[in-house]
Amino acid sequence: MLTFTCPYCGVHADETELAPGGEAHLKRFGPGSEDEAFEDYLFKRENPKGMHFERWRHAYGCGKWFLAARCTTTLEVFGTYPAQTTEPPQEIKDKISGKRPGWTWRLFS
Amino acid sequence: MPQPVGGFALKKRYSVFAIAREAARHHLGWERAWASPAPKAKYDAIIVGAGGHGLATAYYLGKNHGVRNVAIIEKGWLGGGNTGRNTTIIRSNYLQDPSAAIYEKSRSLYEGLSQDLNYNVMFSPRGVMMLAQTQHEIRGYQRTAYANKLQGVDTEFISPQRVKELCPIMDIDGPRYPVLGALWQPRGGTARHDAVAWGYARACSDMGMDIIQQCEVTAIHQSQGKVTGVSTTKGEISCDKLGVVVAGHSSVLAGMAGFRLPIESLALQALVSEPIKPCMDVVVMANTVHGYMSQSDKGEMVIGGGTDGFNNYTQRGSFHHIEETVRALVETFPMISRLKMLRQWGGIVDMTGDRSPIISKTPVGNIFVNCGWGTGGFKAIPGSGWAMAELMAKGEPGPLAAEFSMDRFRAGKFIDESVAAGVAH
Amino acid sequence: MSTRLATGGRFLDRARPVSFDFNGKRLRGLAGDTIASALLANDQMLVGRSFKYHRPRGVVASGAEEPNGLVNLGKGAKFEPNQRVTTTELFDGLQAASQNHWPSLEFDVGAVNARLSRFLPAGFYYKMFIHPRSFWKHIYEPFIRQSAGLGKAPKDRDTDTYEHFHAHVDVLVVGGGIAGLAAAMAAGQAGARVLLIEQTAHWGGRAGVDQPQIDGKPAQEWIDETVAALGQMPNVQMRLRMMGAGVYDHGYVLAYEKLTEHDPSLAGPRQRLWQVRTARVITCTGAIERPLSFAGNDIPGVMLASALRDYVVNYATSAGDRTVVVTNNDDAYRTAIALKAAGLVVPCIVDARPSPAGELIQTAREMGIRVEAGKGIAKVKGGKRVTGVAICAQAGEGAVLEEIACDAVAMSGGWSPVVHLWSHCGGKLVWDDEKVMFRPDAARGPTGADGALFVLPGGTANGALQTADVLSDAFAAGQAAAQATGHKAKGKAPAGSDPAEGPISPVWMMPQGAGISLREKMWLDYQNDVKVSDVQLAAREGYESVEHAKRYTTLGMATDQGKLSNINGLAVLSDALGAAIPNVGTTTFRPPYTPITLAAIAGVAKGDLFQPVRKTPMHNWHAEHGAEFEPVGQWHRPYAFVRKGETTHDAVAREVNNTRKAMGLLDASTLGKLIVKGPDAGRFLDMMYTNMMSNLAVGKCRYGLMCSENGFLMDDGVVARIDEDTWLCHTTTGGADRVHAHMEDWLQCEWWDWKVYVANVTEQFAQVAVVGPNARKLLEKLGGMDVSKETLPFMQWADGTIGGFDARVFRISFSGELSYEIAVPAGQGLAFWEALMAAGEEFGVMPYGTEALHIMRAEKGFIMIGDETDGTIIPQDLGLSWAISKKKEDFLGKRAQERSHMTDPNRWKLVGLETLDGSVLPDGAYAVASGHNGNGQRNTQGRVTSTYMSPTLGKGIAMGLVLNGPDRMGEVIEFPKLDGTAVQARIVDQVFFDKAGEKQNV
Amino acid sequence: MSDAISPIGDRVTEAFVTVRGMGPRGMITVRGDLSSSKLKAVCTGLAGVDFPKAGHANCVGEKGLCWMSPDEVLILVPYDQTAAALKTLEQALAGTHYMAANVSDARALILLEGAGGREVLAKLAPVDLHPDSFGPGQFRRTRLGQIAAAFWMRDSETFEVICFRSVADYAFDLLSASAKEGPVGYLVP
Ligand SMILES: Cc1cc2nc3c(=O)[nH]c(=O)nc-3n(C[C@H](O)[C@H](O)[C@H](O)COP(=O)(O)OP(=O)(O)OC[C@H]3O[C@@H](n4cnc5c(N)ncnc54)[C@H](O)[C@@H]3O)c2cc1C
Ligand SMILES: NC(=O)c1ccc[n+]([C@@H]2O[C@H](COP(=O)([O-])OP(=O)(O)OC[C@H]3O[C@@H](n4cnc5c(N)ncnc54)[C@H](O)[C@@H]3O)[C@@H](O)[C@H]2O)c1
Ligand SMILES: Cc1cc2nc3c(=O)[nH]c(=O)nc-3n(C[C@H](O)[C@H](O)[C@H](O)COP(=O)(O)O)c2cc1C
Ligand SMILES: [Zn+2]
Repeated sequence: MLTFTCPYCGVHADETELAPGGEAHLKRFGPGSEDEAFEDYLFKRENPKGMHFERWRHAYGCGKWFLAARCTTTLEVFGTYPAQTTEPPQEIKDKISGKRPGWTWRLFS
Repeated sequence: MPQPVGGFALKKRYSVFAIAREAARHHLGWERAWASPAPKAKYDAIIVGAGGHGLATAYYLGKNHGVRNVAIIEKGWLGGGNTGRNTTIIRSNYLQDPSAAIYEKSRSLYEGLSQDLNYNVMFSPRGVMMLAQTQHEIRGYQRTAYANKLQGVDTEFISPQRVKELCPIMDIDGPRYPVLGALWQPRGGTARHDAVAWGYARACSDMGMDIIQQCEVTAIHQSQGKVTGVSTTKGEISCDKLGVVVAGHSSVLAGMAGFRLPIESLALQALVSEPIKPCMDVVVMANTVHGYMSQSDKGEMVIGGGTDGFNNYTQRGSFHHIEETVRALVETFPMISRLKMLRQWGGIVDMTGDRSPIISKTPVGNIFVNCGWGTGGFKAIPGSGWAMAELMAKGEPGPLAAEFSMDRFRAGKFIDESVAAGVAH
Repeated sequence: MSTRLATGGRFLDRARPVSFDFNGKRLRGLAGDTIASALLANDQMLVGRSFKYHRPRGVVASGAEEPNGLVNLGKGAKFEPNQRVTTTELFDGLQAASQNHWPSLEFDVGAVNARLSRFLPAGFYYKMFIHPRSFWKHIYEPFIRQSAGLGKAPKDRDTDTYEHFHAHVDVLVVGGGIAGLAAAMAAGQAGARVLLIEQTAHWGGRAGVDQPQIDGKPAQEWIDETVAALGQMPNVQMRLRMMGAGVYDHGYVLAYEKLTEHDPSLAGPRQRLWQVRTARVITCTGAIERPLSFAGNDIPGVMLASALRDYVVNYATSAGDRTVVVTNNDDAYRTAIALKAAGLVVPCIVDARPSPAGELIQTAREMGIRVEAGKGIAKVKGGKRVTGVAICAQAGEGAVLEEIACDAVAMSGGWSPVVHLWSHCGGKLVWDDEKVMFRPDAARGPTGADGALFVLPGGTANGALQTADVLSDAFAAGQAAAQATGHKAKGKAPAGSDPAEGPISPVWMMPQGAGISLREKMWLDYQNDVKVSDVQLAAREGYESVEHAKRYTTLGMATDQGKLSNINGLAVLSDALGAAIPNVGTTTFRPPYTPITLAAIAGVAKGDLFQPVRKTPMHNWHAEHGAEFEPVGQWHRPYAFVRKGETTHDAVAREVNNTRKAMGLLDASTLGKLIVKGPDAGRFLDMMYTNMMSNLAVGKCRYGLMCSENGFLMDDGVVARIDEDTWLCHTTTGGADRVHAHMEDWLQCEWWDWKVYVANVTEQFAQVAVVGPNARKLLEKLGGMDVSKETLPFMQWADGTIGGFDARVFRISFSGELSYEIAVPAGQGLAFWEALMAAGEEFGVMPYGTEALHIMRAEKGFIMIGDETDGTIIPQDLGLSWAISKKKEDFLGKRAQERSHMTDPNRWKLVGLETLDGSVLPDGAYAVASGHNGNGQRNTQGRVTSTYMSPTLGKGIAMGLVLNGPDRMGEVIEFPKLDGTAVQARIVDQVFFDKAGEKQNV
Repeated sequence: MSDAISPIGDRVTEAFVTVRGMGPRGMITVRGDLSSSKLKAVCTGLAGVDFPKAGHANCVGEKGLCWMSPDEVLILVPYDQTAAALKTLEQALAGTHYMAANVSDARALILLEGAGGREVLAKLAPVDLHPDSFGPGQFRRTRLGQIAAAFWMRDSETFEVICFRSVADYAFDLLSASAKEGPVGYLVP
């Protein structure tokens, strides 16, 4: 039963107030893109055993989508941040590095 | 039956006579069901993952294709993944042709599996019903019934009265979602999940295959685009072919081989009640309200529901899914209200983009994957093993596996079962 | 014999006798009894039968760990199987019956299994019942199933109520023994918000029985003072009869409170399920005593030493007159001392250790109790009740040295900390060789959302056994938890003292060298009948992992979840494997700690509150006018308005005919209504819909299709342009929330720099479709705005008033008739509907439901999301290419629709279907093609998506997807039915009625 | 024009907490830049209260402002003043990027009267309702059982709860059932 702090309204929300939204930082590929790129974007997932970046919506609250850095084996949350970004904030990356030196996720590390 | 191969003697057969004989000497004479050997330096084929699918793959590699220099490598204890923690529903009333084909093959193999393996897997064809509780579900299940007819799957759309006869403890007149009918597969049922893994393991061991437990694959080696072997916690092992059959860990193994899969690992939970005297002789799935239930041969009500929505490798889930499932079933079966939940647990299921499995070649030569069975692959174990063994042995899929290749995602050629208003267990 | 003692009993109220029923016998007990203590007081030692062999079973324990004492409790709606007698408080009129026997507890036919037990070792069924195959279903399995289960299945509907409660605390302390009290005190004094819960009806735990000294006073005094002091703290809450059931990730704890079942005179819910969010959990859950494995240790009268002591001290109940104590540790001497002090006979303490020498041993000896050191029990004598024990040297093979007559045996194999809650979320254990126990490994505990340890064990639950250690450990845990939640630790730990104890010695089998025939009589799991020999068999057969051994033997899988048997079982397993205990490890601890009712999990959500029903403003009117409702999502929509004497089918036909001939009203309030506004709204909608929406003129409407990014059709509806930067999008009934979320998703996560706001105003409006040739007449009669063809042509909308109601009128049609959809504020919906009905009477108005709606749209060949689509259909399949803008570079789904399978010319396409005989095609039927595929399945070439008996045309009409369908007009294809016959149908145009659209464009 | 009917009407459940269905209330959802002084001014002008900070509501009588999200505020006014208020908004904000929608009829309002209101809600919402954590002035959007809802405290003994109109009966029945089951004795002594 996860909890996250919504970065928009500050509510420490219960999982039952949230809607999960899968992997974060997907880059959209539209018409004209390569088959492979499009397939990757729609289906291929990091699904890591360890550090992950994912989307949640504060569905029963302020209605905003936010992103979270969470470990899929310990369920530790390293931080949440607004969805209007293409990259996790440095502060969160640093926090992860402090505890999981050498981590990588897609292009981030 | 497995044939003895050079140097390997068939194990003593299990039978009532064997039991009687052993009883006389206090059961001190039983031999090991499977050996626990150290890994050899090289095998013709390595299967990663000694779940039902991995073991069945090995078994049919030996039985159907004569490939017996095989190791099955398991990071924990064999059968300890989803095979050892599922709600054991077996049915084949799927809508789409490729699904119906492989699940029906599987179901029919289950019918003779105890004899085939000389291990009682307690396949119980007690009948599975999927309740229709909305007009939409009626239509979906009727469509499935028509499809099944042409696919050679024996199903029937039955009336609420017949539902009540088959399952008297159900409240078919519930105020919220009265039962409007059901898709009934009389030869669906359940099996003893652990026994399926153990029976296959015993038969594989009997063929001279090595089941290596407590041994985790940590790297996959390749040369010139082809697999050459694996690193494990028990050392390096070479192989000509590699079958990756690790369910929830498929993405991890694919990562080792350098490719990604259209898979997400999610927790799926189940629970059992305390055991009570037999009161329910069929398996019931109620998809509108999200719950399914059967009674085990020991008397517990075995209950399951939906998956969590986030990636998770912990074998624990969120309680609100249990709450939702239990709520649904108390409403459907009011008499279970005062029964108690004895134990709840979770498993890591591997969900694909279209919720159908993958039995496929991969970007790396001689690496084959079998995964994506998600919430519903227990029923598929024999059929999937059969199809995967064929793929591994021949290097090309046979008709059962053909449609389940992973390039279907690129083409947009999904095998989508959710369309028949069903969840997939 | 077991009996009630004349004096004593901490929990008893001797002034309040109660009477109760056991197996139809009327028995007497006292307020404060549990069923177990009352049964013992009535000399009812035999309480049930075991699962597999139907062995006689007596109470062994005094708490939650009890494996044997399970009863069918209550009658009718209150009936409940498998109720544990040691934790069920007695009340006047209680009815209990023992389980798993026939015809009676004393004479049980099933007991023949015990005689056959030689043939039924662990895993026997995997080896038997294999041949012949057909026997399994009809003979073997029915036989096995007949012997399944313990308690009876309830029959009636539960009439009690249940509820949930959410609590948020800094520190949750589970367990109200002295450890829990000390931990709560530490956290409470520091100022943390604390909740302390105890599963029984009493505070104090074991210390109340053993009475060590705390802070220089008898424990009871300290307990009473501490409970009172905690009760005074505003930041501390304390609750009894509340069990910590499960610890879940991120500090979520499930707790189960029993409110009324111990006292039927109380009102209110029976149980309350607490969902606690806590920063820290302190588990002060104590320890559970382990049985010893000796032959006959399952005979009624063999009990845990601590339990015998509990019954004497708490309930003034003796389990026997002569009790032999058998132990490997000092604590059991307390039982001998307590029994002796109560005037009972303790013929002998059999101690497996060669030279026991603690203070307690001294005391026992001084009291004149005989101590036999280095000895064990070779065998317990008796059948349904202990009659004596044979003792032997512990070191040997069991040669009998002496027989001692007795009617009870008190056994103690040491203590196992209750680590369940610590372990639920991944807390690991460490094996303590000295104390012979698994205890929490502080270095590998469960971590929470912040990565820090969030479960802290305290007291005996953390492996401390001496009172002094228990208190200091728990107090420290309380302080640590308070500090972790931002409070400053205060105060100091209470000081405890009790007699010094000598070391325990591990004893996993008695005697150490017991042969197979003894091992076959040593029970590990009493309920599931798992014996030492079974675990050894599992090891021998290769079921070496502790998890395999568990599943193969069923050890620890019974309703007590192995609270008594697990550690003993794994010790036997490790011995059989020649491995160290910590290398074998334990099985996984899973919630709940003890079983909780499914009803409590469901809470109030049953009957009317099972799920929300969404109602339109006119819902009650519909219900009063014969509506048969259909759930659509959570909405309830009228399927048809059935009149007296009509079938549903008649009603539907009448509604269709009337609407086509005169006029019908449809409650369309459930259709989704989304306002999309902003300078970038047009551009945004161009991405959302396959059509172009940015160029829609103000005042006009356009039918739009919405696809998922995966290319599949997900929703459709009419979009209206309200003003320069505002659009109103209609969605399907089920689609409003989904489409709204979909839009927000894209706006917030992809095009967050676009200036667009979306609002879901679905429920702000009641919407009524006024449909049929007389529609305009009705609106004109009500008056207020010009709804003429000229002013308000097809596919336009206008604001105004109708009959005095503020209305927005859309001229759109889903039926092919002259039709207006009129939105009014929801609060006026009912009044508006009634006004339409009243004014429409002269024009033949009738309400119609969703089925008539479906039929009329099918007659017109309109698609329906969920019928023609199923999540795998693209607009191109449905002949809707006209609604896919060719001009746009991009829209959601466009890229996906370029993939090879989507552009495959062999995709099935939508057509109309007409049976040759006018009958109705079966819904969902497939059209066959010749031959079979590679898997032996019949080839197909199409399927039915919608099919109805058309009341308008008097024949069956259908739509379906057919291979190359649009190119095969007139061709006849065959649809096999389930009964073996087949129907022939001709491929036709999908528009069956008014192809020219003459009726709607008037 | 006929009088608006509130979805719950005047249903009342008397228990340890009184659950009372309320008549219609004017509610306008405003989305826009909440930091804009123009927007703030018109909102505070209409509601007659200060602009609330995140997670808060300022309500006096039938009027008030509730902070819904970083770009959304809910204006409460007497029901019959809604249309006028909307006009005022439109005039004041014309030319800016904003949205104002009348949602008065889309919502239902329920009052919980009595000290135990905290416990009635805590039976249904996963929210910390301890007096130290939630009090007058605060505003919470969350779920009640299986539906979305929001609440704030009119005073220390009164909660105002809003939910969607279509589920008003469910919400009322749920709150009533919780009230009828009696106090828990946890948040309220
Ligand atoms: C709660 C629940 C209920 C379910 N109910 C049903 C049902 O009713 N009916 C149904 O048909 N299906 C059901 N399923 C699904 C079904 O259990 C699975 O689809 C099926 O068991 C998958 O089998 P498998 O052999 O592929 O995977 P598993 O049994 O999970 O085996 C995979 C094995 O791979 C091993 N492994 C992983 N990584 C490595 C590595 N690096 N090295 C070595 N070994 C590794 C794992 O330890 C594991 O043992 C359910 C699943 C769950 C969790
Ligand atoms: N010397 C020994 O061998 C020995 C062994 C055991 C205990 N003791 C003595 O017993 C006392 C133990 O004190 P303690 O407080 O640590 O343990 P305790 O056993 O006295 O108290 C634990 C309490 O927790 C409750 N509990 C357990 N699980 C629970 C759950 N899930 N939910 C709610 N309540 C739950 C139990 O009902 C019990 O009241 C000490 O005085 C200790 O010295 C001594
Ligand atoms: C069909 C089925 C029936 C089960 N019956 C029981 C049971 O009667 N008693 C029990 O303790 N556990 C039962 N379990 C649960 C297992 O004990 C265990 O929780 C599950 O296999 C997952 O393993 P884990 O909890 O060790 O991770 C059952 C599991 C399944 C799949
Ligand atoms: Zn938020």
